[in-house]
Amino acid sequence: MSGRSAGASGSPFAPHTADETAAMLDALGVDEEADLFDIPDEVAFDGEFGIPQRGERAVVGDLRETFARNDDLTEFLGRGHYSHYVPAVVDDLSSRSEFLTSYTQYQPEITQGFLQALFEYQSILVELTGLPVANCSMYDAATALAEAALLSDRVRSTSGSTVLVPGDLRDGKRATLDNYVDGSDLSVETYPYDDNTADLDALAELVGEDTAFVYAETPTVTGAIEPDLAAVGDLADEHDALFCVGSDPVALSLLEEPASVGADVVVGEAGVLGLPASYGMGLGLFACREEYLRQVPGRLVGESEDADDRRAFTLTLQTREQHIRKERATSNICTNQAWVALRAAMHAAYLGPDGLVDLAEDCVRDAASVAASLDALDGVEAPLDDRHHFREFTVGVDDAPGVAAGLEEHGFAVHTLDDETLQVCVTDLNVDAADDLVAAFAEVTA
Amino acid sequence: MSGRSAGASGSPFAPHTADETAAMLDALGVDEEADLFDIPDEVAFDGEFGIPQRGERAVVGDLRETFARNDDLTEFLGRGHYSHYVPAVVDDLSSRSEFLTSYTQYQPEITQGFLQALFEYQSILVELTGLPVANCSMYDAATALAEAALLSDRVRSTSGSTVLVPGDLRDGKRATLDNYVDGSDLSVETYPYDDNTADLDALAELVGEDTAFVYAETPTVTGAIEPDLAAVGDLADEHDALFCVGSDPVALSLLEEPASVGADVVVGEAGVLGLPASYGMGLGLFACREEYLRQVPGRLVGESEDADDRRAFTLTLQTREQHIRKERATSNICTNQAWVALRAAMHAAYLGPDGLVDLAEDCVRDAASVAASLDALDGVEAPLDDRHHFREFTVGVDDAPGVAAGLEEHGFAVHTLDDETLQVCVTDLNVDAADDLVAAFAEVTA
Amino acid sequence: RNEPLLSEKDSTEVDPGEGSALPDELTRDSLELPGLSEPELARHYTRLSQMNWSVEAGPYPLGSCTMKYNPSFADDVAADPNAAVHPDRDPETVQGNLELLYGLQEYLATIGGMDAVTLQPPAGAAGEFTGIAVAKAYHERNGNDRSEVIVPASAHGTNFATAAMAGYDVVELPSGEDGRVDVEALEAAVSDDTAALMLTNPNTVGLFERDIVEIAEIVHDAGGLLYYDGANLNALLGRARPGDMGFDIMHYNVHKTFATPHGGGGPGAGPVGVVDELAEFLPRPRVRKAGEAGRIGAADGSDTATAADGGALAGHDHDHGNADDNEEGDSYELFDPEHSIGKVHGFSGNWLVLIRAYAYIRRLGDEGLLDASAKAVLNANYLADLLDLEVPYGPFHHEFAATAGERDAADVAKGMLDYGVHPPTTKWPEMVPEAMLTEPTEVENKRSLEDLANAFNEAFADTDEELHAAPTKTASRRVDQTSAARNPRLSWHALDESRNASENANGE
Amino acid sequence: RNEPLLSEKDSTEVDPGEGSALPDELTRDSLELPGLSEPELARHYTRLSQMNWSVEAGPYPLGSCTMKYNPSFADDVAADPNAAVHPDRDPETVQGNLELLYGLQEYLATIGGMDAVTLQPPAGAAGEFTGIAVAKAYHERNGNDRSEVIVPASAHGTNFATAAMAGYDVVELPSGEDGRVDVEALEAAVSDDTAALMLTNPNTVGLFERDIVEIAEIVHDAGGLLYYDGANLNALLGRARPGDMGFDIMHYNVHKTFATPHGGGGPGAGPVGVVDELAEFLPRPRVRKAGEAGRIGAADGSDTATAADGGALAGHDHDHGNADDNEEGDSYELFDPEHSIGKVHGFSGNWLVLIRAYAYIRRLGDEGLLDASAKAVLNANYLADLLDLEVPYGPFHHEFAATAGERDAADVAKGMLDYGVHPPTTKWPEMVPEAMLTEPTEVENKRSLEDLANAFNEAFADTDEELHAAPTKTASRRVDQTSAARNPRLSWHALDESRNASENANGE
Repeated sequence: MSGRSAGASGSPFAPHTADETAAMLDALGVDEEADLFDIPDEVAFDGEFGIPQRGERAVVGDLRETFARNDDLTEFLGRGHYSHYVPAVVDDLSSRSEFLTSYTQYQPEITQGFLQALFEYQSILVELTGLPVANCSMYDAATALAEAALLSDRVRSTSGSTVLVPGDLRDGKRATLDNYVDGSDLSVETYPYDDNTADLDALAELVGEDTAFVYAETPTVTGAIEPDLAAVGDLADEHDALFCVGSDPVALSLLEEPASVGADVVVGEAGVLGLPASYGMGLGLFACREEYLRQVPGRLVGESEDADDRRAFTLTLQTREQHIRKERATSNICTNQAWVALRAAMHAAYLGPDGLVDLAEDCVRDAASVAASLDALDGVEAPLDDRHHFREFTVGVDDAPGVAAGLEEHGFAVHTLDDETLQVCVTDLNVDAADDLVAAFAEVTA
Repeated sequence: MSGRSAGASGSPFAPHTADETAAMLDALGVDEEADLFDIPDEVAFDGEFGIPQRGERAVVGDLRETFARNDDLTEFLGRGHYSHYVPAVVDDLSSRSEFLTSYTQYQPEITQGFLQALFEYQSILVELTGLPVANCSMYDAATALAEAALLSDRVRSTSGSTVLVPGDLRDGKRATLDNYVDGSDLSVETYPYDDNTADLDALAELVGEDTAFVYAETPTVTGAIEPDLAAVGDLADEHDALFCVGSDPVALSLLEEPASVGADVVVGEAGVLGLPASYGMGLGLFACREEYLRQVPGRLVGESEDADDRRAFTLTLQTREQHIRKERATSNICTNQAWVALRAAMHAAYLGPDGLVDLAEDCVRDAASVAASLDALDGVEAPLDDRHHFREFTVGVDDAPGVAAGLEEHGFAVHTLDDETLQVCVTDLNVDAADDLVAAFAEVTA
Repeated sequence: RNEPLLSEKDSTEVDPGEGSALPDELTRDSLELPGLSEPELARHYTRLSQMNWSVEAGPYPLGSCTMKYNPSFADDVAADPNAAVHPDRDPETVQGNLELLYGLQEYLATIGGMDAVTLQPPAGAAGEFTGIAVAKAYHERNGNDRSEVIVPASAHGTNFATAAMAGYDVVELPSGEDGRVDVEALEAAVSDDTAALMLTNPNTVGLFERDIVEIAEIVHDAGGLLYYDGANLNALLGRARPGDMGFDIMHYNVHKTFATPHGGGGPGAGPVGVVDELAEFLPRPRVRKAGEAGRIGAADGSDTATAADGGALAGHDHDHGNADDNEEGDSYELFDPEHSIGKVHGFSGNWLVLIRAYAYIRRLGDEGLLDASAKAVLNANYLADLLDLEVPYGPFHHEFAATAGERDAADVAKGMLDYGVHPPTTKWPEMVPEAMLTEPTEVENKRSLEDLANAFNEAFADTDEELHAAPTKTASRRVDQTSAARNPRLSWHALDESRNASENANGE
Repeated sequence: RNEPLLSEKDSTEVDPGEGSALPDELTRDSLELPGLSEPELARHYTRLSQMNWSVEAGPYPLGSCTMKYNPSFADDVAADPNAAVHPDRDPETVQGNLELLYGLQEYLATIGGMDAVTLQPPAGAAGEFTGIAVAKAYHERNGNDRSEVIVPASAHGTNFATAAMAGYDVVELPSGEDGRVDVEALEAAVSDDTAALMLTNPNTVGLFERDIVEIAEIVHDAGGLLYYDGANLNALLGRARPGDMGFDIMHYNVHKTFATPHGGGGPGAGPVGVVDELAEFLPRPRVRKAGEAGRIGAADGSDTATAADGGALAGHDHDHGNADDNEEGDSYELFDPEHSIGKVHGFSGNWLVLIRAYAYIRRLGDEGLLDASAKAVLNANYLADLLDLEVPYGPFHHEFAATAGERDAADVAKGMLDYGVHPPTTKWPEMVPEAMLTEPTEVENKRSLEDLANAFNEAFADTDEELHAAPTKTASRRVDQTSAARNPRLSWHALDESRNASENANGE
């Protein structure tokens, strides 16, 4: 039998035949690989992990069984993690090994493909946000928001140190933000919502000299579209605080671009394009004004020329980054979400501006339509505010946990916000089941 | 809205914007595409097919629903269509568009990759069969057998015109063979099996001056391994008839190579490597002796050199083929199963000789073991012959259709051969469920 | 640089008989093959792929091959594990498969104007063979012993080979001066011996056979059948149907017209459609809705179908109504046509290809199919208009045969390689000297066609010396085909032998 | 040739407000973006891919990056539609996800010799941040206000940046002459202000910190915690565990050690393991088996676990017994550690990456993991042995820092590009002049290493002129980084502006 098979008890991904291994050990003058290790006995591990080696078929079979243990529910869930239908060609192209198994573009001469794709991603975000600088990605919307707050600590023109965020901010964002600012001089405070969007009067009271950063979302965590984002921006501007807007690329295809309402930074979840439902995995959108360019966290791709004066792309302004600047870097981020950014750009280019706007418009219309259907039911009120909605809205019922449990039995998952409030999110992926959801609501609340 | 979207009611795969279409029409001096067609009114079609255009998501959803209507049975089915576990990497690599969407290698300078892969496939079959010539593929085992018979019509050294095949030949092969020889001078006759393999005495009686072609399978359609293939070959040889052996690459990894028992041609189903269960789609194996080289049907890839004297591959001996030789071609085959051949070669190279032999050995041992377990049941006899088996074997029961129906209710599919005979096929893909199958047999036959 | 052969990366000899459960006389003594680790395998085939042209690489205007873009979603659905079943399954347990096959039979019948369709033939040539076998069975059943099949000189080589394989004498019909069938020559050629005329329409230089109705009459009057080669159907989608022109039998190249991938040469699929009178001869089994048993061969479930048609062999009205009327509650069954020719494939043909074709037709619908032919024809005309090469015959549709004139068409093709495009089919059909048969399909846009035209014109303008030296920018330079054919080396075993032989020769 | 930008292929302006259900003041007036048909999209990204290096292209020996082969089957299981669920699902309805997460927590704890693991950090640097935040929370809860984190000069840049982000002053520790931690310098550096020492072992030139037990004692005696940067864990799999060396906190780079694809820069995942005493500070939520509620932070279900361990901060015996003891009947639940630092990601981290890591560990098992480190170290040593470049420090393990000496390491790297390999990490770590930090990983075989060595040696022997002119065989030649940074053009909008500006300038 061949040496390769003889080594089959080792790593299936180490391509050494027994003969090759022997020749290599021989060249190094050692008897076995263990002789090459310089580990003192006192810390050497001679135990076992107790993990058996398994064939590929067994592992695949096991995992398929494991995932089959998830209940098959039709999800009407959102609140920060949204999925739209991702065309098969995006999977196909992004899965090409040249993209998937490559790494950071330290050698631009042999990584022009990914560099150009990231440059295009940046460009799409520039168009969507109206801001001239967008980076190659943050981890997700929460860390993008947190990095934006830290940016304000580096660039703010006021002496303020307060970060103002909605009290209704999703916990995952707030808790991440709290951790990120913990090492800075910033502190986080909240402003209230009125009717599920910013209470401008209350905010006006709160914004002041100590304000470094004001964050507003549109759509908000309950899907409400801020009716007057510019007013929030004006309040921030009056006190030279950074104005940061949270949104996503689908919403931004339709909504007024943040730059035009005074946004200094835009953050959000760009994985609404290109990424299927993935248990919260995301793609942090980060764009800002040009004057903050050298304070931007994360990677940037820029245009340049090669030795033949042909257009070429390269990572640029790397002196902001940790591998050069160490503790004075703009962030510690290194590995990011580049591949997800690639997918988001592919998806955007597939849809084109019309497709994006159509998708966004459906997010408005479908939410309104499903809300109206629910509202028509006895004992159900939807939405619970007087706003326009994007994808999702709140629903009032008598016994929210009970209704949610009942819906689950009918095969539907919705959010339970409190004893009397549910939240429902409608996208192209579940809209065909919306009538069934409404029927289930009717049955459960009857 | 963009021209592309405006054209969205057309083909989504025609990339013309409305502006581009207009400019092109303008350049041609016509108002619309219809003006370019030269179709007389009397045969013009102005009806509708009644097929609505659907979005990608809808089509994918529809087809998933359609396939979900197949019952989820664990298959113990063989009889000519076998599947083994295909490693994920084979899917991944063969799905690369450079392979999948390319066509026949008419321009070798830009198709070296596929040409080399086919050359490697041919080489693997040469090793497995022991014969020096293997083509790039036939459609499946049935058409390969039929083409082999036609080959005997072109090259035979006798005046005979009888094609001798087992009476137990699978109907799909026999019926295809009958069609193919219908236009030749050949006629098909059968020889009997004894204990599920060739009845040598009877065969000796049948072979004679009028015999052009003798076909034997190992394993046979019921999984029996021919105990003395050489004896069949000798009978053919005595009368200068072509001796053709049917097998498959997994079986050939373990069994005596056909060339050494006198085979002039080897045919069979090579899709046992690389191809998942696919409702009978196949890959026709075709290999033969060197002296028939210029009579081989199908494509051949050969080594050559390029203008820089570097090794290069090319389709060769194309004067055998229909696009050059027209009605004097060795076959009408043009489009073949090249991509499946690519996958088979990948799978073989992944397994290596050890892996192939291990897999083949399992086909022998698992069949024997499951047969023994079934044989131990009251009222069940397995196998029904005294042969060694490869993958599959026959099973005797009192009421075969009833038992098969009962097994189906337990979630298993087996073959029903007649009122008292079933057939069971065991591979790496179902062997883990073999104990459950035996238990179901026990219950159903109790 | 070359990628080494698998056998040069690893070659291991094992003794399969050692420790086998089989007796020694049944096992082989040696098996020597490469065995690569997964990382090595991935690199090997990734590198090979990098030396291969594909639709995604750029224009692929091979005339008569219809190299369309193959949409990704169709690959996805073909990979659905629920579709991966064994062909011997009890039909009641694979209703999903049968529903799809039935639906595809319906779609194809409607698109071609045919009455009944078999999906079994695994390729276009297999479809031709099936169709001619059906014709033969029809004649034999009617007691007609006919011996000839007429094929235009410009036809695909498969037509000739198919007719010969089916045992017919081939009568070659010269082209008329206008590039179309010479009706007088046809009249002279037909006789009591005429089993069928095989025809492609538009023909292989892209021309519509304007006299098709007359042609059909001539053949039918002689008692022959009219066979339609579907290779060029992409030109006619939604605009003309072979059934309406008088064809009795046709095959569909789903890997051409319906955008299934060509896979480096295959698999494809070559379903065959026939008129009602021939349905009972189709290969077995076919699929029908349960309850349709009374209607011979009728694959359609529409009440408005062809029941009332007269004389299928002399023009008919194939109205399938809505081809898209599968309903969820329907169940399906297999049945054997009464006088079936038997089988042309061991099982049901190339299932994974048929899935894709069905998905594609469903995606495009009427509008998409109509637009596909519109843009395919627009593209061919726009491209030809930009060329410096003459196009002798027209008006053409989805493809045209330019002539390289004094230049060698194969050399011009090699020159084009250096401009980053795939050249057209060369030196065929023979009716055009130094032909460059070009079919851009609908998937190229204006800019892409202009780039392609530029490659054509630049190569056409190159000197003979430049063309002889071409290509220079490809993975391999000009490959010596003569050497390959003169001394065939068809396996790595042969390379070793060849090397040993030459070493021995040198050593002597 | 260059592939045009998306925006050069198509650019369409639309008015999103037109016909919108939203009032005008909420909608934008204009959106100008490319929209490509699927065939164009496929060609665009296929061509871009052809201008990109990958593991399948050839050797990718980037030091500290562990560019292993990423097995295909792991991609397949990550794409399982049943795994594609929303993070807010009722935990009882996603038991499959929780089972996998629990199992991965267990595997990682066992492999690292840790007691509790969080899978939330989406990257290595996020793991570092999580770990340091845990350390900070621990000290604060114990009433210790510590202000410094000690980082060796040779450490990864992320260590410095992380400590700073967490609000610590960074104390840089110079390397000893032997390339390892200078124990005396460490003794001088530690104090009541020392919150933690961050260490990589083997360090960034591949050396094992032989004095690790003494180092741990020094830090622990000062009341500090020991943080392990898992970037180099591939060297130690199955041979040494950070927990056994005295580390209190560690992160795992699953995209390095556990072969998940690097995706052109991400996503990765940076799970963090800690000793029992720190488990209650980990991010929320974590996963446990139902019924384990009594055991704070204990992710393992083994009876032989660390319950009896003394002094977690001063050496402990992390025996998880069999890490592979998930059973089908088990159910899982989420829980919040009592003093959790909160969250470091909006949801649960990079789920699609975690699936792959779990699948990889299950595939390899003990034997595979042990062999991975064996072959990674063998490969690094074999490669170094073949090089003409000096390697100043040793004995090294999975990576080594060769020095280009008088040559410019970045230039040598560019020269290597023309030999068809990816060069190593250059000019880092700084302790080695003109460093070429090289990590071949276990996926190269003997021949591949010899080819790589050849590329090194050939480039190293090239003249300065040749190196300055390199590369010549790549998609782009040497890219001007200075121009990119001096005049940043970061979007196609900027290109237009830049073009307009230059046209205006020329016009004046």
